[in-house]
Amino acid sequence: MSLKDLISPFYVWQRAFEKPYTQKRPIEDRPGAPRYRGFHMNSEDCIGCGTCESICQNRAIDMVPVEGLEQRPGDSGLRPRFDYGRCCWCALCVDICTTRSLHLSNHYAWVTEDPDAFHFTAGTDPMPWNENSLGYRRDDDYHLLVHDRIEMEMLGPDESVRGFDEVMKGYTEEQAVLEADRCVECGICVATCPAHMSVPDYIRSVRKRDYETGLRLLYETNPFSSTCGRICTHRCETVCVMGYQGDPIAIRFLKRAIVDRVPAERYREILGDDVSDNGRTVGVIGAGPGGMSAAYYLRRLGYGVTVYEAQARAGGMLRYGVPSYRLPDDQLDKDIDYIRSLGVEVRFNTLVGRDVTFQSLLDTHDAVFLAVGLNQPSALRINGEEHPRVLSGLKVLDDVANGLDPGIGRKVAVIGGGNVAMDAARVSRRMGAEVTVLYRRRIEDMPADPDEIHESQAEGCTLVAQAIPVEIKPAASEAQVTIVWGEAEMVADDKGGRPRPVLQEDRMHEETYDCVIAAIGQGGQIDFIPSDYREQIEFKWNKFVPGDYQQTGLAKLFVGGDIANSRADAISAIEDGHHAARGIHRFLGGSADA
Amino acid sequence: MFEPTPQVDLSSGKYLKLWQGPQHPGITGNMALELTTMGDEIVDCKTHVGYLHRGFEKLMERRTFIQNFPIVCRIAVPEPTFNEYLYAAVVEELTGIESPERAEWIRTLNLELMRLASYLMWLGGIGAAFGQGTVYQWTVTHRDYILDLFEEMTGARVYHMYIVPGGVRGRLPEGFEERCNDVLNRVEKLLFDVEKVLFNNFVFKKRTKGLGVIAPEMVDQYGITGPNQRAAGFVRDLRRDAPYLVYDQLEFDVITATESDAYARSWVRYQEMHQGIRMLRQCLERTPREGPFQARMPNVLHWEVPAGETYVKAECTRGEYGYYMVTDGSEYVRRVHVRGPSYTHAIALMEKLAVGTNIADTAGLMVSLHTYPPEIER
Amino acid sequence: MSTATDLLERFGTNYRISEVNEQKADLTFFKVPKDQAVRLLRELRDDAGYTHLAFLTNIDYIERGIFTLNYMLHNYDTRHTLGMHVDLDRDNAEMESIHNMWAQAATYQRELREMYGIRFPGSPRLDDDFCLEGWDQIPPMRKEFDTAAFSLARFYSRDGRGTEDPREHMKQQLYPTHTDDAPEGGN
Amino acid sequence: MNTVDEILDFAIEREQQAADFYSSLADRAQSAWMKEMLLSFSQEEMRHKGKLKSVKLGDRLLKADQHVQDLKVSDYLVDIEPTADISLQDALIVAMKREKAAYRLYSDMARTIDDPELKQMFLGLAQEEAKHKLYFEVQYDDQIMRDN
Repeated sequence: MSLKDLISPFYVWQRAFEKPYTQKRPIEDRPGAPRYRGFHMNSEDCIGCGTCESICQNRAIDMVPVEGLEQRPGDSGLRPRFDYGRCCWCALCVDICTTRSLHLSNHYAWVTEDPDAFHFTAGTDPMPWNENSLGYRRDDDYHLLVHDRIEMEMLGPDESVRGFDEVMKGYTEEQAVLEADRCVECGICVATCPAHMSVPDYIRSVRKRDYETGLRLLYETNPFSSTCGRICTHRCETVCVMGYQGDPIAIRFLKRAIVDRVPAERYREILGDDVSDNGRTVGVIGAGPGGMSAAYYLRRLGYGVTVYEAQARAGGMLRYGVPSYRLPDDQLDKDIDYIRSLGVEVRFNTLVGRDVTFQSLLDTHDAVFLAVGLNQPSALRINGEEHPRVLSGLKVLDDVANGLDPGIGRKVAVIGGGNVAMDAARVSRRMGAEVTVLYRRRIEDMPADPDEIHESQAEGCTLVAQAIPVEIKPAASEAQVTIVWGEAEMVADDKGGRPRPVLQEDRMHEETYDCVIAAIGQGGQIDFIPSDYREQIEFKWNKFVPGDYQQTGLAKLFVGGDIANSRADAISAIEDGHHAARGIHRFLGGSADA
Repeated sequence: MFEPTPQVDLSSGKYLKLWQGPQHPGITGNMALELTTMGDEIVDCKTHVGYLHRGFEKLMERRTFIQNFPIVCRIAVPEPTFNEYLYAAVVEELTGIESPERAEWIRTLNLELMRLASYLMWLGGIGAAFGQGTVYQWTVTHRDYILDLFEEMTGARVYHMYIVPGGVRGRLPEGFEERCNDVLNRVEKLLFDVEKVLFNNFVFKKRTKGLGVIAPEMVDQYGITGPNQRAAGFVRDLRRDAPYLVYDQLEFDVITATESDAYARSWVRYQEMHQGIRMLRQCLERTPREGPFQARMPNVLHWEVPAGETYVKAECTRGEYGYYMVTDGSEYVRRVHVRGPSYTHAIALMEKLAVGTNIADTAGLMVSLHTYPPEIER
Repeated sequence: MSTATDLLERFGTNYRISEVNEQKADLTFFKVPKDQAVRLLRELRDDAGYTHLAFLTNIDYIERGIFTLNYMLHNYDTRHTLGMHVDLDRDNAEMESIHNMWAQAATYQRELREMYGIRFPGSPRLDDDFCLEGWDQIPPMRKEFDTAAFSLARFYSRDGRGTEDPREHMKQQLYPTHTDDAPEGGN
Repeated sequence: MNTVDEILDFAIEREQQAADFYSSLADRAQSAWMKEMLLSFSQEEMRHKGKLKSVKLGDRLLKADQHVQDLKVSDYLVDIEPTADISLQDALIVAMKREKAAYRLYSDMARTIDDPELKQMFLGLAQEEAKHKLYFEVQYDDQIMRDN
């Protein structure tokens, strides 16, 4: 010990003259740091996917309905409610939020006498911090989810245009697992899928590489899984929560990833479909996706099913309207053959009304399911359309599907913007033609799948948007035809419909082609139904309006598919078939639990 | 090695059973010492824990890998960051994820800032334990300045939840460097003050010199690590011996002493604070301002970590802090064991060192070992 | 790293060493039978420089009916760590005590006794409560102990809690007749 | 037609004729859904008639200052001869063209007349017909030109 040690501590007195450290809370306000993790806020972007609830390690979050907030496709109508008796302010819910609607404010002090006030729905309950602009937000460069879709190998446009080989190669197992891994399993998509497939569940089975479970899940609602895994309109992906900050999950292709890995021979064993006869029969009109789907589920319930098909092969529009580079024949056959293998009888080349009467079907069967689809191409109804070089898109695709030469020539104009138009264009490219697509509206208005639009462009089709055909004229050569079209301006529809094109008469064009392929839409044909019966059935415009379970006013008749819904896609037809099968089963005295 | 409890006859009137704790000044968390005294001399000491047992290791077996990240920080209240780092590191090793360089620098900055904050709190504790309450007020205030920095960097003052498997949760805020340097300067100034009023204080010297001497041969027998070990003359520091993060790129000295008493241990820690400030200044200068701070992660909601096991350790203020993890390929961990240095320092070592000291010095002895009860119980 | 391999080979003549896993350059795991474990520990400590017992813990493999003890040893000279595994019968878990080799081992053994029910005969204060004063359930770290069920049975939940699954909620609201439990009488 | 009432009576009569046209077509239609469709067209015309009647009674005014969008859908479509097996597409074309003809008629009359009050009335009627045409054009756009 030294003298220094004795004196040194008195140094402390120097501090007595310094400003004190203490802050006068609450007299002086001290806001939290700009990143402070304070109380929860939720913006209107929330869609109630519940991913915050899934990640919360404290189970502090409940998803609850909010008064005045309606559920709709893509929004569950639920909102997260926070229990501050459990919350630890880790903000994982903010990090994982798929829409980035959830934030924490920098508000950290709140006094109230009511302990239940600390149990509130963020964003919708009036909390004092709702207008705070500071607080914890996920950094742009920090992610707990994978936002980019795993790319699928596909034929390059140079290669794809040379033949009818399937363009999309399908995921490898590793790719599929990685893509499936991106899914947050919220299930928002299930409501939007027309067939309400168990999307999160089968995606999980891909992730777990459990394809048998996957196949069983697919077949619960969709016996056209190989087909839909390729050409489904994938409405589910439009609401996929992963789409808010990145790419939606490739739900369609993950379905394909399952069926691609299960050989057809094993279907029966895996699905364990029991087909003991219950002694009753159902007639199905049309072997398209709707009819065959109904046939499958009816057969599983023990009904004897006879399908009446006008064409020589089953599949309907999938067979004759979808080219093989999108849906190879053998893949469609895989689905259809399995359904037939359960004992579903398909009578080919049997047109109801010509080869067999509608009445006889009603007499023979306990119920009838009608899904004849839309197979009558709409006419252009412009002058000169009867020119022999004006072809129908459906006819061209039909010919190609049947191995016939549609005789399109080297320079082709396609009119329309739907999938039929895109397919007609791409088929024409494959036959070596130079293709121009004329469409009345904008490219973003095209009803065709975006993939189809992009691929057709990549393959060298020229898309001319806002082009309205007004007249067809003979050309100098008989093998050619001239089309007159005018440019269109888009005008808004004040009643809320899609924008409408209006012809600009001062901007007209004329061009000569080897042929014009019209693909502007289709209608249905049900003249085979006797008029007495028709009186009992409700129609709207050119479609059936079925009641619950797809039943019509003619009690024995159930309808579905393109002719009975406005969506006009395969998956909706498949669901109609499934739903009708349940309805028929109920109608015939069974339970709806099928 | 193991010394049996002396058999004392309490009814003889010579002995007194005295409970110190579970509330201790100078100790973070609750723990009790059951002292048997004769006069004011301690003849036996038993450490009692269990006041803070929250079953973290069990909780972690029932949560997914990302869900564990917010709870690990709670294992050591004054030093949550080491848990965050080690948890992240152990998961990264088992998954093969590599955190980017920028994140490694930010993590180092975090850990050293945490070390400084933790030492400041300890410094207050050791001062208070020997009657120097003013030191406690100074240092805890300065710790708060560091907590302000944590608040703006991580969004929270104590449970930062900032170091996440794969990297860190965000970039450094604008102007952080300047404010951090300012705080470092203030702390440095404070340290010189503390040296004058505490380490040069004859009362403090008199009471701590010769108190709780750890003989060198005890070090491995008792599993002693950190400053307690270095004060006994061992030049062992994981930051130098098994460098993690960016410690191999930082200049610092491993501080040692030879007396191995309470004063030597305190002096080692005091000097390590200066080394910490030195490292922090290097970090502030060299932390990359650009580039990713998080590795590409899988979807954490159903994150399956491949089967395996490993042990990752780091030099925390108290010594070897480590995470041992066994995984089985599922979305849940099979087993996590958290190795905290207080486990042996506060029980086996304290029970040994307390014997022969007097009642007034037990709190100071305890603080000189620098123990955190929550990391014992986990 | 060759030091670990060499070392284990050296001991391999006298000990039944298996499942060697070189996790990283400075960390190797291996397994040794229960009856040889403490003898090997002593040899590692006294002859091979593994003087530091970092910790001792246990892993529950309930599906295989075993506990696996892990003794984590460190050699300060080579800076190498060894994890020694010893399998115990889960239903009759007992292990030789090492409280005489490392002072802190008694605490670990006491904790393992409390948390897993493993007996270490001779270990001081083995049956004293460690963390769990007044515990009346099975040792809680055993996998069969269900913490969620325990807290549900012991504590009450806050009123007004309750959650909806988004998918199920949308199903009930948007397409009830498409569910398998659709109400009867839809027609 | 020299008075407002006379003009309105003429217009009301025309709407009745249109309604009769669709209902007689509906009677002959083979397809049940076309029958229903044509009846709905007929009802649409009856609604127009009702509206004009209330104008005549002074219950509402006919405005002529509104801009009605002309989608020009029907301009280049071929003329259709209504038959018993008329399709939806053709029925809509017929309807559009009829409304367009009516619009032309009133517009022409408004041009040739000098009396400002009567002129205003014809312009108002022309606008009404333009609205009817727009209705059918939108239906054609939505139902027939789905893919175009």
